[in-house]
Amino acid sequence: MRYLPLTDADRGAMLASIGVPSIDALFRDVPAPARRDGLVDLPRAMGELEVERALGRLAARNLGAGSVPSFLGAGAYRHHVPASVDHLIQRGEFMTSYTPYQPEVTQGTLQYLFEFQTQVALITGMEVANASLYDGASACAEAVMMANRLTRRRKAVLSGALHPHYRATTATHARFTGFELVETPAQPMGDEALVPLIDDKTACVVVQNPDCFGRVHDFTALAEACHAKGALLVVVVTEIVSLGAIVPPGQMGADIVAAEGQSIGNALNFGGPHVGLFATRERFVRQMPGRLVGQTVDAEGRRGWVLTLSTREQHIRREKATSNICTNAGLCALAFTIHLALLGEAGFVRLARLNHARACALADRLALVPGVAVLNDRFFNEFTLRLDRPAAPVVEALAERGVLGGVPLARLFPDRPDLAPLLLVAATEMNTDEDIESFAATLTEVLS
Amino acid sequence: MRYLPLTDADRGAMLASIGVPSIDALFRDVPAPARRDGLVDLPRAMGELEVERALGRLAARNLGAGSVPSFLGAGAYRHHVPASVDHLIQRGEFMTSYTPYQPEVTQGTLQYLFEFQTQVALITGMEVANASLYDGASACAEAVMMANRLTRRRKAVLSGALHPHYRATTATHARFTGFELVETPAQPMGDEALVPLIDDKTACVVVQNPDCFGRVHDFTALAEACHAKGALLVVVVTEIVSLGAIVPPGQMGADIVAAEGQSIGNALNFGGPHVGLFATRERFVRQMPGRLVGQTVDAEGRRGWVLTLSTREQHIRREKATSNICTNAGLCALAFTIHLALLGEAGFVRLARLNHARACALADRLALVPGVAVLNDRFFNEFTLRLDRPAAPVVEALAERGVLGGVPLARLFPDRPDLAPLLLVAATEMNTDEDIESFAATLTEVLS
Amino acid sequence: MNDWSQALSRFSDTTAGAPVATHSGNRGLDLEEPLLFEQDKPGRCGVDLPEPPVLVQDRLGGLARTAPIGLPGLSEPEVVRHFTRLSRRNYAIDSGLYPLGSCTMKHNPRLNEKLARLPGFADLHPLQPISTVQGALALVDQLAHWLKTLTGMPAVAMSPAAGAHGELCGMMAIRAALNARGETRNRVLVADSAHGTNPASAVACGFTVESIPANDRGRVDLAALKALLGPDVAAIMLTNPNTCGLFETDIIEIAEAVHAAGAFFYCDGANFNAIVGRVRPADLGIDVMHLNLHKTFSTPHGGGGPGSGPVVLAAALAPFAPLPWVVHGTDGFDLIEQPDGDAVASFGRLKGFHGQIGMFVRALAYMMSHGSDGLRQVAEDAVLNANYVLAGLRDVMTPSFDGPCMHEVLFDDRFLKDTGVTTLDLAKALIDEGYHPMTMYFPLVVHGALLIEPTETESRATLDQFIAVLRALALDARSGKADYFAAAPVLAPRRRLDETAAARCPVLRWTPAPALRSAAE
Amino acid sequence: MNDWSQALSRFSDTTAGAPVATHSGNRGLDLEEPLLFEQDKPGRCGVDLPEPPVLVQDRLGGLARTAPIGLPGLSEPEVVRHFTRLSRRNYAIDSGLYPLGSCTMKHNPRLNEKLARLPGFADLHPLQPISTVQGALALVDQLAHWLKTLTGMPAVAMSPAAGAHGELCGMMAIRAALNARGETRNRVLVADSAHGTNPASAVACGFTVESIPANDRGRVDLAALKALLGPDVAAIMLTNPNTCGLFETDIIEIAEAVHAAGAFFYCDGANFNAIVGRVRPADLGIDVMHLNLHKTFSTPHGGGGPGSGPVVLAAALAPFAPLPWVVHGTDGFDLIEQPDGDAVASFGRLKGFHGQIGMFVRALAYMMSHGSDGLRQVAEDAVLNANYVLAGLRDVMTPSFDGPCMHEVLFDDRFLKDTGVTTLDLAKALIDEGYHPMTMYFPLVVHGALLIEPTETESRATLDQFIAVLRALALDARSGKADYFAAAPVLAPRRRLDETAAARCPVLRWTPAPALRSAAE
Ligand SMILES: Cc1ncc(COP(=O)(O)O)c(C=O)c1O
Ligand SMILES: Cc1ncc(COP(=O)(O)O)c(C=O)c1O
Repeated sequence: MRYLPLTDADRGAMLASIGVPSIDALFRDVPAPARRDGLVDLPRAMGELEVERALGRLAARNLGAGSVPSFLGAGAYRHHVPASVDHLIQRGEFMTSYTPYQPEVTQGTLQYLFEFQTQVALITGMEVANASLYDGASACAEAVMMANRLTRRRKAVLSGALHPHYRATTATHARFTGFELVETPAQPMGDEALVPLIDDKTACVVVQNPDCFGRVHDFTALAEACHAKGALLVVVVTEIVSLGAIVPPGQMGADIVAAEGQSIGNALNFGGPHVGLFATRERFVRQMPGRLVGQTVDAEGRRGWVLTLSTREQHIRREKATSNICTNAGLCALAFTIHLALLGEAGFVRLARLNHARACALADRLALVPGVAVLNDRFFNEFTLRLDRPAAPVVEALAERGVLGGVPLARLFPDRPDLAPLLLVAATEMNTDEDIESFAATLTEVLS
Repeated sequence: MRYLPLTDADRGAMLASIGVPSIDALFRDVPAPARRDGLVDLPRAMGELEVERALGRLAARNLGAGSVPSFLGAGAYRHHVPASVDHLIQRGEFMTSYTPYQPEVTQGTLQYLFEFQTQVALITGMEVANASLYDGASACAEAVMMANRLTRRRKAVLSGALHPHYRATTATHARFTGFELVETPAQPMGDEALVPLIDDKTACVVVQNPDCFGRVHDFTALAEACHAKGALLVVVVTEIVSLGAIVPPGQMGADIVAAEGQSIGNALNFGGPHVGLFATRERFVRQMPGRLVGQTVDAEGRRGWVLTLSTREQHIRREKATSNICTNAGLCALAFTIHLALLGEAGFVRLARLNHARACALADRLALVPGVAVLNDRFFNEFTLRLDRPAAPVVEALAERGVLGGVPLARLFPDRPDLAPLLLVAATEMNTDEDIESFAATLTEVLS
Repeated sequence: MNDWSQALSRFSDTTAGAPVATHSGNRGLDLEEPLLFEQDKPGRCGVDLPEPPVLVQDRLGGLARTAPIGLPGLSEPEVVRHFTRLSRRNYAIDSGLYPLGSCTMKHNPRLNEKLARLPGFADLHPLQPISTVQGALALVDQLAHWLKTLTGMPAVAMSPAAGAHGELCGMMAIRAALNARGETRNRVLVADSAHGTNPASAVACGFTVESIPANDRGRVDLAALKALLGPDVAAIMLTNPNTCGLFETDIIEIAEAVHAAGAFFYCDGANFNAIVGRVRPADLGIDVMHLNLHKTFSTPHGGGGPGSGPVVLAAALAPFAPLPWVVHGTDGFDLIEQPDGDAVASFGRLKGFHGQIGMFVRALAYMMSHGSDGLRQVAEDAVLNANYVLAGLRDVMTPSFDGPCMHEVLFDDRFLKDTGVTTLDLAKALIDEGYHPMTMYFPLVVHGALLIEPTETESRATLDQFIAVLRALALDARSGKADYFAAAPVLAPRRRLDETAAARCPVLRWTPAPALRSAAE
Repeated sequence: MNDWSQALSRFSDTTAGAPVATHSGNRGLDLEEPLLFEQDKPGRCGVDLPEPPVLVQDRLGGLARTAPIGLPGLSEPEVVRHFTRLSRRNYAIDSGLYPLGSCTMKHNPRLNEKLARLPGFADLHPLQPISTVQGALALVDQLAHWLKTLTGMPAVAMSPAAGAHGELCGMMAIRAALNARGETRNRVLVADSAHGTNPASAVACGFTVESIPANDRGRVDLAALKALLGPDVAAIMLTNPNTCGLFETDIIEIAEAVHAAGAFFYCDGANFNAIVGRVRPADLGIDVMHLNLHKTFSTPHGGGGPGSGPVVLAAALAPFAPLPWVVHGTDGFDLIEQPDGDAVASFGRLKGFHGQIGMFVRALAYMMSHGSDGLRQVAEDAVLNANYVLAGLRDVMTPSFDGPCMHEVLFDDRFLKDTGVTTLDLAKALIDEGYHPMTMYFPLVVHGALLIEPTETESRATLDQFIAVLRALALDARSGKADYFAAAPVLAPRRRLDETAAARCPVLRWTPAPALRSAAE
């Protein structure tokens, strides 16, 4: 087997120097009834070429989003990732190393995580960020639990325009750790009244920007209302590129930002792995979940980095830890760091403007399609359409015609028949004018 | 521009510290009539995404050999290259370094070249090999010129079964350096009588194994005949994998082996870059072309490697050099070294057996196709078919039906109408039973 | 005319106060690299994007960002060099032995990287119509089949993003099952040798945690466990093989006792590499177990993720598995994303979308490459390598427990007694020798733990050199070279770092002025 | 029981005699690595291939290989680690400044690597039906168009595999043109500052070579050249900008004189980076010039190739261009592979197949990325960076010639006079400082040459540090630190290597016994 360096000769000699007659002797602690002599009922070893063919066949049974005009968003966005990003994250020294527990020989990982933390803090407009969480949805749940710890309150108000997966993930944690969720119904039109729901039992209010209908909001007033009641404002961002174009949560008074970082540096990957971003105020840092890298000096006084404030973490505090998280999203965070380093201030802002411009072009074009109404007056790179019929079958029909035409909101809100005609569409720098044209033309055809 | 680190501010400051008013001042030595103020008439800068789209469109206008059943050989072979090979050769420290002139900081390149030289010597059965040449054809020409130097004779006898590109390349050099070539006509059947052509003016005889019709030969007697006349035997190998299955040239008495190494570690690349292998006897090494890496020790007595015997080379000997070659095929040689390291003795031999078995299966199946005769009784992974009509149009028809059905010999021997019905087909480990079946079926259809 | 020496001092910043052998602060191929933010040139950009059309009027609702962000501007060559240099300051499996106990740092095949990047997998949007992702769902289904077959369990939850996430998933399933039974049991018993995530995960599900003592053989003390069991115990959490590298010999009796008490048996499967293909957890009476695909099944650890932690479940827990579920529908595969139909009892969702699909591709490629025969060999070679290390060191170091170990071997620091050398010192000396240290001070059940897990992808020659080096170091320690150890490492990119200072006044991000100051301190 | 210490001695082999700081011979992240052949385990294999069917009888005509080959058996993890470790012992552009004069070591974009690997390019067989490779032929045609436009020349030969191969091609075209004219001219005049490949290539075409002296301004001595010209001169070979980094100011007069004498003007285009987009060689009277795509157009140098050396040709030489030719046919592109039709006068073939297509993809991607505007900027920034280095060092080192330089700057060793420090010593000291040395002792026209080519992809900050370090080293040299320089480098993976010993009794391959001996010597 190509991955196993030991030969039978090695095995024999090694057993001899261990002083046992056979490998079975080393498994003697396994209770007899649990010992299996035969092989489990699975295929035998395959060569690289065979594995490549088998998985290649599976891959070929999917419609790659890049192979057709594609306009899906709703929490995962198709952006262009420079080739150097994927090249660099595959350097063995990054990809095949562990969590940087030995700082003397993991300065590479530690320094980029410190750079990642700084980048996340900068774009969200927050003071500090951690070294990543699993994804945006789990980061949202962690944010609520952190707010509970900080405020010693057990009620969270969730906006109805929060991504349903984020809401569901948070609700799961609520159910098991026993905190209360107050949720407002999803409203594609009009502003929702969250302020009245805030009382002195409220740990936090969770909102999303742009929200799950693509609308952008100013949460400054909401932040003040929260703070007036001693509650925290948690702002979720599912399209991080938006922060190149719109006012960042920190500037609106957010206390915690929980975001999805996939848009920068990372592929869609059918939903994972992605990378959770988590930022907050400096004074809250000791209640923060996840790893933190800090700057220090070595025995010769040279600047260096280490994992720090570990007393928050499970491997030190065990049941008293701020979170159970251990492995997070290191390599996805690296991809994020590299891509954002390439973009820099100028590129990040331009990328965001470009996305907004593409979305405006798409909105203007689709508005001309009979049976289609654009609901948003304000959006970043994603907005909601109302069709003259249920959206889900329309999307199926579009797919049959080679267009991935957005996400029917029925998929995210199955319990809301009133949202069935709504279709969420996104545009990025990847969408050409031809893409937009063929989407509009095909949609016209399907709706006529 | 993403690849240019200087900003306009930098440029201004740098011009100032240089003490010139403008960049033009630095180009003042360019004669006025040759100075161009405007831009040349070519497109402006493009972003990565645009370039990817433009070249992606070009790539899409080709029929990738892997996308259909493919049976082409004739000097370039489609083999499976493990993913780790391409990963490792892209390590920046290999890919973006220069020829290892500074051994203290290029031991990586030097050590793998030393390993490459050893591998090439081992599989060809020769004493020493160099660090690569451009490709097999140019290596063949270099071999003849080296034989001329060694024997101080100026006549070379070329087998008619030598790959026509190799013959043409050698003939080009012969024309310009003024040595004589005696060429026998290509004979797909029967043995050619080379021995009578060897006289005491003959520097070398050049043969190929397997030859360009796919036949395998024993050149032991020919080697003796050469040596009896003081001539050298040059053996060309275009399918290096064959050496895992058949007696190597060294064992047959070859004095120089000039081979194409593409089959191991390298893609087809539409014909280049490939990698020329060059091996000979130890006593001839000072007349060898190309770079050589040798073992030595450093100031602390630690083993290390350096470029050696440079007194053969152009950068030292200038017009007296054994060859003008400088840049060769380093990274392709690395791919070769890694792939062969992965294969090892067991894998290399098995790969060769597998290729022979696939070719036998292909020959047996095609022999059943009406209008097709298999000419070879002996071959490695490639053999010649005689069709009942000209082969070129048949191959075109096959391509239209999605089969790359070999190389019509008319393409290699356009001046030989008698060879027009001949079709050269190869099979490797990449060809499945289904591939073979669809080739046979499609060929039957085309010929009926 | 510039004052060129500034260019030096700038770089000396990074080595302030230190006696540098060179003007640049570099040491041959060991190159210093400033932060991205210290290389900023306003306007410089490593990505060329077309100029966005000027919009008559944007639709940002007056929320256009006006304040600068503060991201540094670098060109592509600088970025590539920056991260190449950083990478060269890391140790990795690709560089050498990485015997970090409990982490299963094995070879990561590049084939798996290549396949995970096929557009048919990597370029799929999670919310594409189900009809357009049948191959991806088939992939999930196939991987699930492998995991169920290898563990003997009837069901598996695929969405957890890592081991700890899997623990959470498993404990939630237990809680949901208890709720369904109308039982409220709040106590969870966790082995004291357990990884920190175990108690943390239990607490994150609202359980209270009590620890189960180990006996002098490094296993769970069966009697003590039985004494702790009761009607209010929801579950026990054990790791098997445990973090001492030992198989829990009483595990079947333990399972029986736990089940008799009406509790569930959670097994931490981080050490599955020791038994894959040879022992099926189901045959041990385990009810639920997570698998770290980034350990046993070789998806790269990536310097801290991403991972993947599927959870295999007994029939009693299967109905409560988290969403989404991949099921066989009428035409092809289907995806249940809401708690209805078969999934009506699901306890809900743990993350966005469907799971770590990119990791699934890698893990399945790894499993197919090994096959049933190769995976069994994996367990045997992993155990063989660990015992070989034990045999090579038992006379110079102090193994914590008798008898053979499984995939990892645990030593404590008795052999360092009175040498003035600590476990930490020895580990740092290994760095100079060209090795990544073993896991230190974990598990907590022995003093100054040194936990060594070589994995099956290390050759005998590598182990021979490692053993020889550790033997030589043990000898050095006993021959009074304490100072040498206290100073180690001296050959790595950095000497020991001041972790206390880092925690006292945390600098968690770069900021224009302060960062420079603290660097110059 | 093993004698573990053997495992050490085995590794000490590689550092025999040396005082090693560690037992392993490793130094932190600087890891020793034996040869592949020293890691052999019979039967071990890093590739799993299916068992070939047993053939009733092979068709190898009794020539089946029987003798063992002697290739070592390793597993994939060992091979990946082996080459990862080797790579870490190299310096590269990705690591830092690589100011190797005349080599144009600029940034190699990864985009180009990605595109060259598209199956539509990489997985094409050179002899596929022309109808199935139209995109690839279009690629060659487009690249040819860029090269012709940038040089102002009407034709280009695409097949040469590197610069020297291009020189051969160019000189052959000249010879063929002369033959066609019925002239036999055998003398070729080559500038004495020319690269060694120039005379070597001329001789390889059967010419005799004479050298053209340089004047005290580092340019061709026009008078001397005119004196050398005559009816038997076939061509002159100049490099422009020349290898002193200077533009040949008299080049137009030179061209006129050469043409007046009925000879051709070959220009070595290795230094085209200095003028791309700003000067068209055609406007200088050049008849033929090769371009190193692996220099000016950034295809990776790869530690010694593969390269690509297309040759642009004046109308008088175009008909003789080597095969094959890509031409516009009736339906799409066509490929002329035989000397007939338009190509009847072609001098023949220089290599197998059509050229370095994989390099063409990279070069075209590079050109498209820069565009006409970016390429001009390339030349300007390359020249600016070189002059910036000159300005930063002119007062502490000795520039060989006055005035501004082009893309590279030449110093000689006068500033080291009486210091006991040589050009070589200074270069080796740069290695400890974390730089690749400049080109040394070339060109031959000055004493102890140091030729520095920063290229346009280096930032000002990088140049500032490089200048500061060289200034500090120049100071050290003058302040009597000759011993320090003589010992350098001490921080690289190896100290200076004994090249004399290597050449005296060459060990050019590993062989079981001797290699171990020589290693132990
Ligand atoms: C025994 C054990 N359990 C659980 C975990 C947590 O797994 P993860 O890091 O994937 O969350 C680890 C990882 O180190 C472990 O070693
Ligand atoms: C001036 C000059 N001419 C010619 C060459 C030869 O080019 P190549 O190495 O591509 O054959 C070089 C390469 O170093 C060079 O610097």
